[in-house]
Amino acid sequence: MKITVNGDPVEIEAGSVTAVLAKLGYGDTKVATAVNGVFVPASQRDDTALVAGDALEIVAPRQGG
Amino acid sequence: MKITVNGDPVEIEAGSVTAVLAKLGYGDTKVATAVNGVFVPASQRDDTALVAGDALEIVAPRQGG
Amino acid sequence: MKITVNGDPVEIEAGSVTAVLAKLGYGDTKVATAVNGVFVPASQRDDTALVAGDALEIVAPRQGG
Amino acid sequence: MKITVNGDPVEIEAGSVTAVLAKLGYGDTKVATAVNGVFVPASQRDDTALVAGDALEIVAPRQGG
Amino acid sequence: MRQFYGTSLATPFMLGTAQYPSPAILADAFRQSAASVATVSVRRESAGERAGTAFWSMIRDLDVHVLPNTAGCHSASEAVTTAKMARELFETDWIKLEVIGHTDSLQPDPFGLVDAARQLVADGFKVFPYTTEDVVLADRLLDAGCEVLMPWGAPIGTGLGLINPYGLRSLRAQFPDVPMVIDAGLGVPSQAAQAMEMGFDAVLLNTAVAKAGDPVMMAVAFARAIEAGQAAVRADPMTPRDMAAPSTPLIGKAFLT
Amino acid sequence: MRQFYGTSLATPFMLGTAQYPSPAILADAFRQSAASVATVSVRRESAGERAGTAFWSMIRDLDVHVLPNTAGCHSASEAVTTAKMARELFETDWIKLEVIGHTDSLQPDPFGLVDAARQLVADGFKVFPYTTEDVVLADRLLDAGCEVLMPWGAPIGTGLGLINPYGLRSLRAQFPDVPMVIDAGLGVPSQAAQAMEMGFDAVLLNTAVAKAGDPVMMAVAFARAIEAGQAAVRADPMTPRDMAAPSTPLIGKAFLT
Amino acid sequence: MRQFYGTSLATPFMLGTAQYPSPAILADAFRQSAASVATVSVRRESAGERAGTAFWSMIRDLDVHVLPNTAGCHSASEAVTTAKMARELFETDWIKLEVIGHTDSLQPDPFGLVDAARQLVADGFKVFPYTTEDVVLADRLLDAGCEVLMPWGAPIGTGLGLINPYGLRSLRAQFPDVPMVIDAGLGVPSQAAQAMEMGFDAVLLNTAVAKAGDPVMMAVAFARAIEAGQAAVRADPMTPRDMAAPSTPLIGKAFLT
Amino acid sequence: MRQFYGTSLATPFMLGTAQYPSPAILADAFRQSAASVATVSVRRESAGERAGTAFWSMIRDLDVHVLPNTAGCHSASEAVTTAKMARELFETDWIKLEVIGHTDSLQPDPFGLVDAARQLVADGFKVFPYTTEDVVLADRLLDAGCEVLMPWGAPIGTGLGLINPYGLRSLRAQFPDVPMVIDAGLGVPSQAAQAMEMGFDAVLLNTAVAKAGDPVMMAVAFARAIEAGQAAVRADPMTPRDMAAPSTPLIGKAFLT
Repeated sequence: MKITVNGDPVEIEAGSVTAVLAKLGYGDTKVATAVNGVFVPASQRDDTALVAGDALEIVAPRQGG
Repeated sequence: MKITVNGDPVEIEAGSVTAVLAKLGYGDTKVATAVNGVFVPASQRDDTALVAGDALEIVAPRQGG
Repeated sequence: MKITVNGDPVEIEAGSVTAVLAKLGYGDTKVATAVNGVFVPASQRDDTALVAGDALEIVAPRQGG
Repeated sequence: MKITVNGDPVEIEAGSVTAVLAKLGYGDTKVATAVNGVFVPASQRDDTALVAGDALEIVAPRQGG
Repeated sequence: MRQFYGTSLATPFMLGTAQYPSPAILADAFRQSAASVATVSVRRESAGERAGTAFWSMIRDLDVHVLPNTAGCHSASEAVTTAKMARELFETDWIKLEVIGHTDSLQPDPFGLVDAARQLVADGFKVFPYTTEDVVLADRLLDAGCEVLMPWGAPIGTGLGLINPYGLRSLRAQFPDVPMVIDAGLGVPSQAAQAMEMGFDAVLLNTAVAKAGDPVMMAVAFARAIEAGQAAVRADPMTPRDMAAPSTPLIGKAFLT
Repeated sequence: MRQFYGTSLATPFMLGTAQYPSPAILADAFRQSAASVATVSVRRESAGERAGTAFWSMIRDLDVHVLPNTAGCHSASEAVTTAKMARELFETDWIKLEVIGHTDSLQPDPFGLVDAARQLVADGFKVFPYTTEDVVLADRLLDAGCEVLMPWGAPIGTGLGLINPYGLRSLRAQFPDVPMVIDAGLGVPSQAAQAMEMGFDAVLLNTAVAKAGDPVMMAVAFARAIEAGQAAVRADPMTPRDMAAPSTPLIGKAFLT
Repeated sequence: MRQFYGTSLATPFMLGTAQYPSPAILADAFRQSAASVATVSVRRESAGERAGTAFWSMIRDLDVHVLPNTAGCHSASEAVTTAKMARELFETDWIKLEVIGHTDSLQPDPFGLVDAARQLVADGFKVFPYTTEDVVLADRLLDAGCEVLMPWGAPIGTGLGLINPYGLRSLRAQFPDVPMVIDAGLGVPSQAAQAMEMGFDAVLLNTAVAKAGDPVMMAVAFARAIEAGQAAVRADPMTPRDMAAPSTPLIGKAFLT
Repeated sequence: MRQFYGTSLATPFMLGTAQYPSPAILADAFRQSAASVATVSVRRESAGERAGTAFWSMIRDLDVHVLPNTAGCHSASEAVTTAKMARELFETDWIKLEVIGHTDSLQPDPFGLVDAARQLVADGFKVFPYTTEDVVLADRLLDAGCEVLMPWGAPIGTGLGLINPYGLRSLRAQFPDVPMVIDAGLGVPSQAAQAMEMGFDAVLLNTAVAKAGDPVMMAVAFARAIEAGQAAVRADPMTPRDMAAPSTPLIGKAFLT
């Protein structure tokens, strides 16, 4: 299916957020996620299925003011 | 019935806003009115009946900044 | 003799300030004069002789702030 | 003779600044002196005679801003 | 000069009508200053008092635009009802919208202000909102349908002048096409001239005139200052510079030493 | 309005004559602004040039008081000789005394200024010293026989306005009876109004008018601002306050909630 | 020193972590200035990038309180989602809430700010709202459950200092018991000292340190200035006066003329 | 840090010794603030009083540089005699030269100041003249042989801070190599930091510390502020800008709406 990951179009096999993160190669990187603008806690990534057209955001700690 | 007129308790015979204004002696004084915080246009004073406990406000032009 | 007039070297015949002004062609132009930094009133121009090396300043009204 | 010491009139026997300081009881107090507005260095107190009408100022260290 | 809801004002001077020593002095202040807008309010009238009628006829004789206010209102609904009563009494759809959010500073309440503005615009009012220099609030008021903004110079009645010139400049720059009136807080005419020089379109004040020793003369003083600031903008002022530059040319200076 | 050496000015506006786009614009600026004093200078004249005559007749036609300056002089003796030449040419004993002590800021030289002032007063001049806000220097100039002071607002030609209001206020307060003119440094009319509001008796400027996009309109703008500030002082302004105070009375406000 | 949500800070200095020449300089700036709070953000991470992990371990080594922000969010919902992601990543319920309403000035959006604050407080966050000096907005934020306020000194990154001291003083006076942090707009240490002298409880900045020629030295400079201002308040400053008063006693002065 | 007549000071903080609640508090203020220079005066001593000896031994124990003043002198000759008495008593050729020209403002007398400075330099003194921001006067003092200048921030004892920043900046810029001390008029530490940020080399004050509720804490506060300002100059501050600029990078921001 087609989704967007951090703004880029990606063709990937359907699955949970956890599965998609794994396929994308995030491994155990410390990230936080949101789908279609809604926060998905790590605890709910297994139970959150991504469907075609979903927008997945994957963020990590950065510098800030 | 008892109503308040410009904050003061008044004992007066029931009636329309027009009737009450007349009884209070406003005659043809140029005033604007509100009942219980809601504006009552001059055109609707005849049709607006006052009931016990109503708060009638009667205002006129004044200095302002 | 050599004198300087408004900063420029001038070769001119010796004489009074009045005579020099005339020779320089100021005619009746409204000017004020100073010789070697000292004011020479119009009334004293006839009696003020210029000698070689003198610095003659000739000024007139101008814009000012 | 009459002199003024720090602004006050004093009747005292004539003598040098050194002598007068001693008579006034300054002993070995660390002070600086001026007579009639003129500084008198410690080194010159012996040789500086006070005469009637002199104004002697005797100062010492104080707080300052 | 920018128009206010399609109206061109004869002068960019809006003047309040409160706190004058006498009605005669008030009228004289308007006549001699040529102020083009008078702010007014509505207040309780007792039977037979007829104070309103007297005041109203006096104002009408001034032959100026009347701008009723909602002074003292602390909620949107109060302000809306007051505006409606004012519209009926003064027969104008202009309203100076005040929704006070803070008693000590009489600061506008950004939230109640936008709420009331939206309701009044929907009801056909031409809203002149008394606001702060906040650009986001200004944006909301414009979204709500306001076509004029009236940012404060300083809190009402303080006479402190323009306390936040940087903020006012940013506001002016952000909405170059919106008519803006500096409303409240001015104490002396130079501050009104400064407001006009900053590009504001008009000035509204009351206390500084009414509470002056000579209100008529002070009204004229403000009128002159406002003209001065307005003309200055049109005349395109010099650019300030840090280093001095002689005004009298040095060239041709006599050498005298 | 205080007199300047016994002369009452029609308006407290003194205007320079340098740097205008054209003589016609200069003349128009004076006529429309009703400036009452024109500052002028003396500069070298070539034989047959007759520029001075043309300028002088133009100034005379303005029918204003003429105040010659000693602009560009860096020593007392230079200034004194220049003043004497100016007196002969302009047939006035008024002199705007400038003794420049610092080239970048064109700041007056306190020492040369007092020296020149003393010499000129002794020679019968009516001296208008261009000075700073320094109260001790002011005292010396008054001792020297000056009956007018002309403190700067800011360095000549900067257009920065009144850079040291505290110092200028102290100077004004220290010599309440001395006529004082704010001379130089102003850029926009509000600054001239402020100077008058502070109690100064007149304003002298040049660059802000001559270098404006429209010098005539700017001259008028300054004239209005000066009137405004002068009237404000007479009208006795309100006292500024830190806390807000409603202009529209709260009493009688309808209770609507 | 007031507490922030029950936490006492070792120093009232909050420092940003962006724009430093290098991580080493950033770490050194924190260590040498003893800043007690570090602001951070969340940004997109690519697979295998692991930049977040590196940054996060570096911050953890600083052993300071971490205050994540919602920088760049222009709506309440965006800010709320960002806050939740930040809480999970940084394992703290502290959030510096930014809801930007105006791109040029980066001014907070009063409406979105209150909306987001309400949602976040309900969700258990300890909200540090980046706000203006608006007292009514402050009141709304406190109603929404904020226990700290972070008014701006000037727009983010300008280094202009406290552009509206009057407004900030009014805000401070209006809520004497609320911990307040001056956040953004400072350029030099004297401005941080001034903020503390005005009674604010802490200062938060980033650009002025990170963009200084020597960020570490500048961080220390700000730390000293903040200490200075804080101590000044405790030491009870003299009251300023308009007239001079000798510090050295006149009594006992020798009469020498 | 620039040297003062060849002497490098441990800290750029000069502190007065007058008006303290007690000698113990005075001593503590010096010790805890590490002020490096103490100003003192000479006053009349009565026979047997020995107050001078006690004070002097206390000052000596502080182990700081001593800078005697000529406070209260209104003429050059008075100041010169006072300086000579001070040199003998304090065994130093340093002298803070005060020649007061105006009683209300305690403003220096430019004329007497230069006269006295010339005499004292000729007599071997190292003169620290208390002066104004006047650049021409500064030039004269340097001509007279002064190698240090001490411009006022505001009139002595007012605590108003730097009343003429433009003038002080011009002075600093005009003589980049001359050690300059801001002397008098400061009220709070932020003003001292500002003075150092402007490039001045040291700060001298007395009243703001001695008259604070807690003089020792206030002395420390000023010491910190002076360090802050000094470090800020070395650290090369950011350039202020009118428009905002985000500190947190926008790049990588999650898209959440």
